[in-house]
Amino acid sequence: MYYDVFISGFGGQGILLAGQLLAEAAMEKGLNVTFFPSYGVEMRGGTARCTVVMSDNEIGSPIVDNPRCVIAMNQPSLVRYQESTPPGGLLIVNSSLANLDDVKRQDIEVHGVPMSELAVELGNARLSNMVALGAFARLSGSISSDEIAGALEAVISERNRSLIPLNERAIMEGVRYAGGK
Amino acid sequence: MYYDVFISGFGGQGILLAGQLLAEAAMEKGLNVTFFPSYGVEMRGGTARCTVVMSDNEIGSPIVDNPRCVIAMNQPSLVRYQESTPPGGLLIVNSSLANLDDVKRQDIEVHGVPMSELAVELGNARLSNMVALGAFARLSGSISSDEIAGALEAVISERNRSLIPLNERAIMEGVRYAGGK
Amino acid sequence: MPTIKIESEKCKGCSLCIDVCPYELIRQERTINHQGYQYVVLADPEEQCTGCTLCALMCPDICIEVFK
Amino acid sequence: MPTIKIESEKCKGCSLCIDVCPYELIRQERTINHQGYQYVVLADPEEQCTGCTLCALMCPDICIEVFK
Amino acid sequence: MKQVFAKPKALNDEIMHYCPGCGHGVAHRLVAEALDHYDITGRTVGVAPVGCSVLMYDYFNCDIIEAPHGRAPAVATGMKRSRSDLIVFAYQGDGDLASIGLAEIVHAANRGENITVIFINNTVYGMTGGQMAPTTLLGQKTTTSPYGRNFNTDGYPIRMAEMLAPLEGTTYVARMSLDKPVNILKARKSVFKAFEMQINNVGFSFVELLTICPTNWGMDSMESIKRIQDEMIPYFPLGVFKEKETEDYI
Amino acid sequence: MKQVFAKPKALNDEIMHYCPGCGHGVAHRLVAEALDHYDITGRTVGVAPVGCSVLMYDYFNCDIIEAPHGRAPAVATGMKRSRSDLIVFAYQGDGDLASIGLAEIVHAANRGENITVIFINNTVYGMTGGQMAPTTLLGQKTTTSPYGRNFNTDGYPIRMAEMLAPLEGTTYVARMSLDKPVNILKARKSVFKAFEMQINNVGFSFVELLTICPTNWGMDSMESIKRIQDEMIPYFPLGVFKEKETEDYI
Amino acid sequence: MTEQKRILVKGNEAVGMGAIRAGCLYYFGYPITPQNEIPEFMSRELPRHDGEFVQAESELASINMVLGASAVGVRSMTSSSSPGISLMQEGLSYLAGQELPAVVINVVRCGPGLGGIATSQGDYFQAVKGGGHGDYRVITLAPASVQEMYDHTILAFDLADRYRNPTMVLADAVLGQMQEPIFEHGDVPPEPRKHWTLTGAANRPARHLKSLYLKEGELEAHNRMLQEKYREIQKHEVRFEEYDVDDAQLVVAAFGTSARIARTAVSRAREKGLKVGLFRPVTVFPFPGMRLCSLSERVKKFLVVEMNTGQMVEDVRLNVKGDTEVEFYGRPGGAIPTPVEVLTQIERHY
Amino acid sequence: MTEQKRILVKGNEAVGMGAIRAGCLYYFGYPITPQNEIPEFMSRELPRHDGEFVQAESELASINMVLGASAVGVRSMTSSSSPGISLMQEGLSYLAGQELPAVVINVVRCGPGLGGIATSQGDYFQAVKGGGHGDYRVITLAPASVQEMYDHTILAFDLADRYRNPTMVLADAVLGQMQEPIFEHGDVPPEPRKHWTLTGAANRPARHLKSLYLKEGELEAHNRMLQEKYREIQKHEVRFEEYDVDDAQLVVAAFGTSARIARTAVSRAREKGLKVGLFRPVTVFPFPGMRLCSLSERVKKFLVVEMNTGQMVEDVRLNVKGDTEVEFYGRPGGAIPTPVEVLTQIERHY
Ligand SMILES: Cc1ncc(C[n+]2csc(CCOP(=O)(O)OP(=O)(O)O)c2C)c(N)n1
Ligand SMILES: Cc1ncc(C[n+]2csc(CCOP(=O)(O)OP(=O)(O)O)c2C)c(N)n1
Ligand code: SF4
Ligand code: SF4
Ligand code: SF4
Ligand code: SF4
Ligand code: SF4
Ligand code: SF4
Ligand SMILES: [Mg+2]
Ligand SMILES: [Mg+2]
Repeated sequence: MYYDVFISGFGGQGILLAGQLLAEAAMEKGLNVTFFPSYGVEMRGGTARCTVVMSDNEIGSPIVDNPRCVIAMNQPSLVRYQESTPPGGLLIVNSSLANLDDVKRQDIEVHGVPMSELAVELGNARLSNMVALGAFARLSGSISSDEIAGALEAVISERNRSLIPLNERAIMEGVRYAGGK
Repeated sequence: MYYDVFISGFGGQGILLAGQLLAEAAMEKGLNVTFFPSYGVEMRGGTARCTVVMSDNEIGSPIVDNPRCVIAMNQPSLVRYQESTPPGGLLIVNSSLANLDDVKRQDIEVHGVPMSELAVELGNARLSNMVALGAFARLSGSISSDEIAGALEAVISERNRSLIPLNERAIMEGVRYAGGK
Repeated sequence: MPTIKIESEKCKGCSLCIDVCPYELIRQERTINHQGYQYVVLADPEEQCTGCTLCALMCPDICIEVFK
Repeated sequence: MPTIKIESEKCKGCSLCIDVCPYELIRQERTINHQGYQYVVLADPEEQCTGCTLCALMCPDICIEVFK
Repeated sequence: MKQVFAKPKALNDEIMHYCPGCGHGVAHRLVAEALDHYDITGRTVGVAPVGCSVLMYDYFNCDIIEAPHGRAPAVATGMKRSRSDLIVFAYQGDGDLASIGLAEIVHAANRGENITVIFINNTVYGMTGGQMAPTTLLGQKTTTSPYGRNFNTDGYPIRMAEMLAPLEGTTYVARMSLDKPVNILKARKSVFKAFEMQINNVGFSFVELLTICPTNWGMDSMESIKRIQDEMIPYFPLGVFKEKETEDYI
Repeated sequence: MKQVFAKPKALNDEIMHYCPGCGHGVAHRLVAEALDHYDITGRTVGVAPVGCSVLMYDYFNCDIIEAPHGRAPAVATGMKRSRSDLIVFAYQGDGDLASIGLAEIVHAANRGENITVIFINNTVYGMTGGQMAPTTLLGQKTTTSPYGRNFNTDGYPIRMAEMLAPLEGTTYVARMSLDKPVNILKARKSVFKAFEMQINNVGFSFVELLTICPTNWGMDSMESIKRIQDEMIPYFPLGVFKEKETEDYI
Repeated sequence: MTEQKRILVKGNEAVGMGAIRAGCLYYFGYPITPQNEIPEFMSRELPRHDGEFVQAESELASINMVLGASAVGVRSMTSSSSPGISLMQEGLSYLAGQELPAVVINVVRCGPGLGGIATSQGDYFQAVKGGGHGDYRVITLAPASVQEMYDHTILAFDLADRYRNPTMVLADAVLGQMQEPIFEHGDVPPEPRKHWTLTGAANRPARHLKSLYLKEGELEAHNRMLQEKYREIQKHEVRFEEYDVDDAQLVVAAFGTSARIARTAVSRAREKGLKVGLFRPVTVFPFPGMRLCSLSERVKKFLVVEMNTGQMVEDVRLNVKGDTEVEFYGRPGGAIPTPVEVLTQIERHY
Repeated sequence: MTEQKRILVKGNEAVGMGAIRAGCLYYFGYPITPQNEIPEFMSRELPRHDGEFVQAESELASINMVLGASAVGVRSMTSSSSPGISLMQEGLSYLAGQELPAVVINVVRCGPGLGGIATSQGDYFQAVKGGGHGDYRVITLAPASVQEMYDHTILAFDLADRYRNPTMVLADAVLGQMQEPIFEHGDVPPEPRKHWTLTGAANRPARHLKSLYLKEGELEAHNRMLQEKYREIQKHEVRFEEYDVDDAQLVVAAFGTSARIARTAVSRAREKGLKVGLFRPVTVFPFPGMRLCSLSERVKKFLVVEMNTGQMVEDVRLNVKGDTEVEFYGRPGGAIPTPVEVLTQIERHY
């Protein structure tokens, strides 16, 4: 088993947390995993990106040119990264902030999920990252939404523990929108 | 033709000037020449040393482990450097400041010259370096005292030009003491 | 009549101009620009702007021009 | 009777002690020590030294001991 | 209708990479206004530091060089000594100038190099993600003073204007704040004066500007502005610390 | 008969390599007397600079490390932070401390490191053969200011005691002169005080000592002493610039 | 040891965890991307362990604070990235000359100059040939995973103390920034007794730590002694890893992150039936040259892969038998070769 | 040219004379033995030429002042000795990254650490492999006489400007301190027009000099461009000298002062009837490897002589044919091999 995913969006959308959660879940599942965040000067412009690689083998590079899945959480990410996933790859787009009309690829699987809107409906725009992970779990088949939810405790800080149920709900909402469990 | 000489004494005895004069004279004679002074931290202790190499061939190292001639201008120099000249080499000692009894070598040519006393008799203790050069010219046969005296102008600074005749006399005094021209 | 012009694509929505306008003429949009920021606009262009330049002085991104 | 002891082998003949002695009791030798310096000596050990330590205070080479 | 406020010509039209609210923007504008005012853009060379403002060459219309971290005053010295007809300014952050580059700024000031230094004091290392700077206030939490800056282990916030003003080599030393329009106008005057000193060959001029870094202070812009007023200005008093008259020199 | 003046125990019997008259000798003695007085030789570590006093480890009976040129305050910081029970002093020349090592001394002082720094100001680079130091006086000829130090090109003699005293981190800052017995006695008191500050954990203490370098001044010892009095003291005023009371701190 | 839990940590934090596990309670450093999590971690953790975190005024100060701390006998460290490590070169030469143990972490970024903050292996020469002045060597470890960031930090303290020599962990931005699961383990070799530290001369003669030797012949003897020590290190401390080299016709040689990428490429090549292996130096000084030499008796070709313009390739060339071909594939300036790229190179040179 | 007079000058002063002859009127430096005569000479002479002498506060400041001066288009230089050169490594990496010409003189002394002030060739690696961070090269000249101290300084300015690259004269304490007769000559290649300098953006778009490249692929492209330049340098600027190599069975390879000593030894060996030659790299980067390679087709053995523990020997090994034997004889720490010693080695390996 090998799977790699690239998540990109604005700073503040919880991109890194989403990646870390995914990595933690993969680790708890017994997989090898690497999580690579964007860092430093790149952050100034208000963008955030990360890559997660999961495998039952040793993992080579934690940075991947052509990730099997790209999650584009905003318009610039859609424009910039839709090209990187290989033919047959998966592109999950936050259709609340990115225009699906701008998808140029014909050779990949594209899913629009109005992550921000769904999150706002759940009561907090910041949950869009969890919605994204739910959709990812459903669409990639690489890891289950339960496994992701199960790792929340390890990743969410002590004082935010009470928010775990809400996060779980957001993950499920993503699963639901992407085609149901 | 190849000749190398090592001069050593206290700071203030004009060791470096003597070496430079010799080098200048050798150059004016058309020889290749190198002059290597001691420098830096070594000077703090109040010692001064230099090496002059003259040759009609290209010169290799300007520093020489076993110089054909050692001029020891004081007692510590005599003690420390008499060993360095090779068998058959020449050792010229300032017998005013160094004790000839401390010469241990049997296999070299040793000459004591009371350089400081001769210089004082000429009116200035600081002329001992010139006396030394005179003796060296006479004993080494590598360069003539006239050639040395002829280079004085190039080495002595503008405002001390008037002292040239006195320096010439000191050189001749060294020649005289060492066995006459 | 004095007015200001805000380059919304340059604006980063820091709101420093909002706070400083004596007449509270500037407000933040809910929509975002291409940089991803909720930019600001002159709320009431016809009315009270005195062209005092306070908003422009504060703006770190030099997106405000003032006319008088 | 107060006096000083000068370690002539350590002395560098800087003459700072000479200048400072109120009774001009220290003088420089013409001969040199193993370091090559004209060292100083207490000129008149029997007489006026008050053991004031001024000479010793000035000596950078710590060659002067003072007894009182 | 006349335009009474416009982007200075010495800046180009790029969107700056700074965070929302970041003080570098206003500081850039003031420098650019000085270049416009004295009409010197065409003979000015700027020295960019390493820090958030390293990319300032993307914004200014004058020639600019990038200096190694902290060495802008040395680079500026090399330029001005070789081409005294150029106007040379260094633009430095507090980590750059007051920490790693302390020897360079003090010695350039002490030599009285005829250059202008704009010093951006935001009490933090912005570019590297919010570590403690020499100017970080006591008690301030940063990523390397997670329990708040403690004078016992971290020392005291350093006051650069006060350190440089007594040096014989400096001619103009001021500290200004970019917290509100009136102070921005005063700062503008100071920046102008600093360039004027150099144009008149009077010697080393220095303007410290108190600015906000909302990102690394973990505050929004308005809270950040308030922090300047409540915490920074009391410790870093504003004012002109030194101003030699041109006549003193000519 | 009692011995009223003897070589301090903290110094051994080596002949020092310094030139005749050199001020390092007296400075060494004063430090050694302090080590004797507080009986701390056995728990003291000295930091030798690069300069004529680099060989001080041949003379002192305490543990000593050699620091790279100018970095003695950083080395001392590393020691004292790791072993706060040790008494740590740095001994530095004016090239070492005020030129290449300026950032290190100012920041160690500003952090209030609990160390003692003895600063030998002889207005010249002794060891390297008499080049201009930051403390070289205006007009003074050195091998790199052959026409005399000129403020237009070389800047001004730097006053370190005055620069360090205003820093919050310093507790004792003094400048003394080794030109005559009475001043040497005062300097002795200052050096003692500086060590006392450290022993009492009060913080950073600093004593600047004006000394002669006959070799590189091109003067004999007596002329050199007169130069301290006529030229150095007027520019580098003597005195205690700062003295925090122990109680201020405990 | 009981079954341990894996935890997901960032490479830079693993360095901090390893250091504290090794008993290093004194950290001196200056911020620089991409290694800021090391000082940040230390500033949080050391006060809890009664240690000291000092944010130095510069990298020059950092390395010299480490020099001081090392001299009084404690384990201490600094970390930085490329430009900051350049500023430490004088200090490293002093540490080596004074025979002081010290651990320095270089989370390499791309250069030259300010360059960028992306990853690179462009500081290999600086680390293993000696970027400072004079004849000296820095023991240099090249981790390739977050686990090794942790392990090598501990090992670095051990080697530094054992040989009284500065020791560097030559990582890169990828290793510093990525998170991977690691095991924390407890088996740290005991700190040796140090008979040379400056701890006050009570009841013993005073000690000096210096690198200045002015008497005739002294410095030469000192240098020869150092070289003797470096030979000992070369004899005893070489470490490397091999995959599939036994029957390999072509062996890829790579260290650090490049080796991980090459590992994937080598597996894919094997899947395609190519007899390809991987040789990964774990220590780059001492360089595993002897092993390469004996491999070269059988292996036809070596392909060196680096994230630079060709540095370790020289050490490979110096060590393989005279006529062995050594090819190079490099990506400098922050670019990271992909497994596909490396595979293409393998196929090209096979 | 008319018949010229030889004058006796010190190596360090010859550097200053050459620099001024090359039109360098801006000197920035910090004192250190054994090169103090360079700043001292410049402080005396430059004011007379309407130039500027600045005694920098440190070597860090020196190299960055040079960086500034170079950026505005003038010829400028600094000089130092080993520990000071270590402090310049960050600056050198920046100069290379920003493609700025600059001349740096290293009058090498012995190390590591403070070491001593006697002569050494221990900074070879630092100079030619890059003691700073990242992939860059410094053009490095290795003079072997006072005449060459003069000539190479002029040449260094020429090469630096031609290739927009820092250029080092890698001398040693012997060359800096000794006096030899030299000819001053007037034939200095004209300074090229510089189209990249920062001289004010009047009537043209603003220019930037930087080494930071953040956009994807930019820094890699920049690095590849630099490497291309270094290859050009290797193609066009290799310089070396040979004595008696034509029929030599054993060739001694040595640079700088070592080459002079070896020259004497080789002559004596010839007197004894041994077929021995001398190969002296005049440029050590670019290293004359191609020539060594073709020599190695015929020559049985090379004996590398250095005043260090073995540095250039690696470059020799990297370039000679696979099975050519390369022996090494070195004296580190300030010791100078004598012709007799070298002759003994020649006889031993012949
Ligand atoms: C030699 C070196 N050390 C460290 C760094 C990393 N670094 C880049 S910017 C910076 C500090 C930035 O802080 P400041 O100067 O206050 O500027 P700001 O970003 O706050 O404007 C540091 C430490 C570097 N680039 N080079
Ligand atoms: C990095 C470095 N730069 C320069 C030197 C050369 N150097 C040795 S001592 C010294 C200055 C000595 O002057 P100072 O500190 O005033 O001490 P003094 O000898 O006058 O007591 C210098 C520049 C060095 N050893 N290391
Ligand atoms: S110019 Fe003055 S009144 Fe007009 S919008 Fe700006 S701040 Fe308000
Ligand atoms: S100050 Fe400028 S950037 Fe900030 S909100 Fe107002 S217009 Fe936008
Ligand atoms: S102790 Fe006083 S009186 Fe005696 S010799 Fe010394 S200075 Fe003179
Ligand atoms: S002060 Fe000391 S060294 Fe100087 S002359 Fe007197 S005794 Fe000798
Ligand atoms: S991090 Fe701070 S200083 Fe840097 S751009 Fe953002 S707000 Fe400005
Ligand atoms: S050179 Fe000056 S400082 Fe150095 S030992 Fe001689 S007198 Fe003292
Ligand atoms: Mg800042
Ligand atoms: Mg001094």
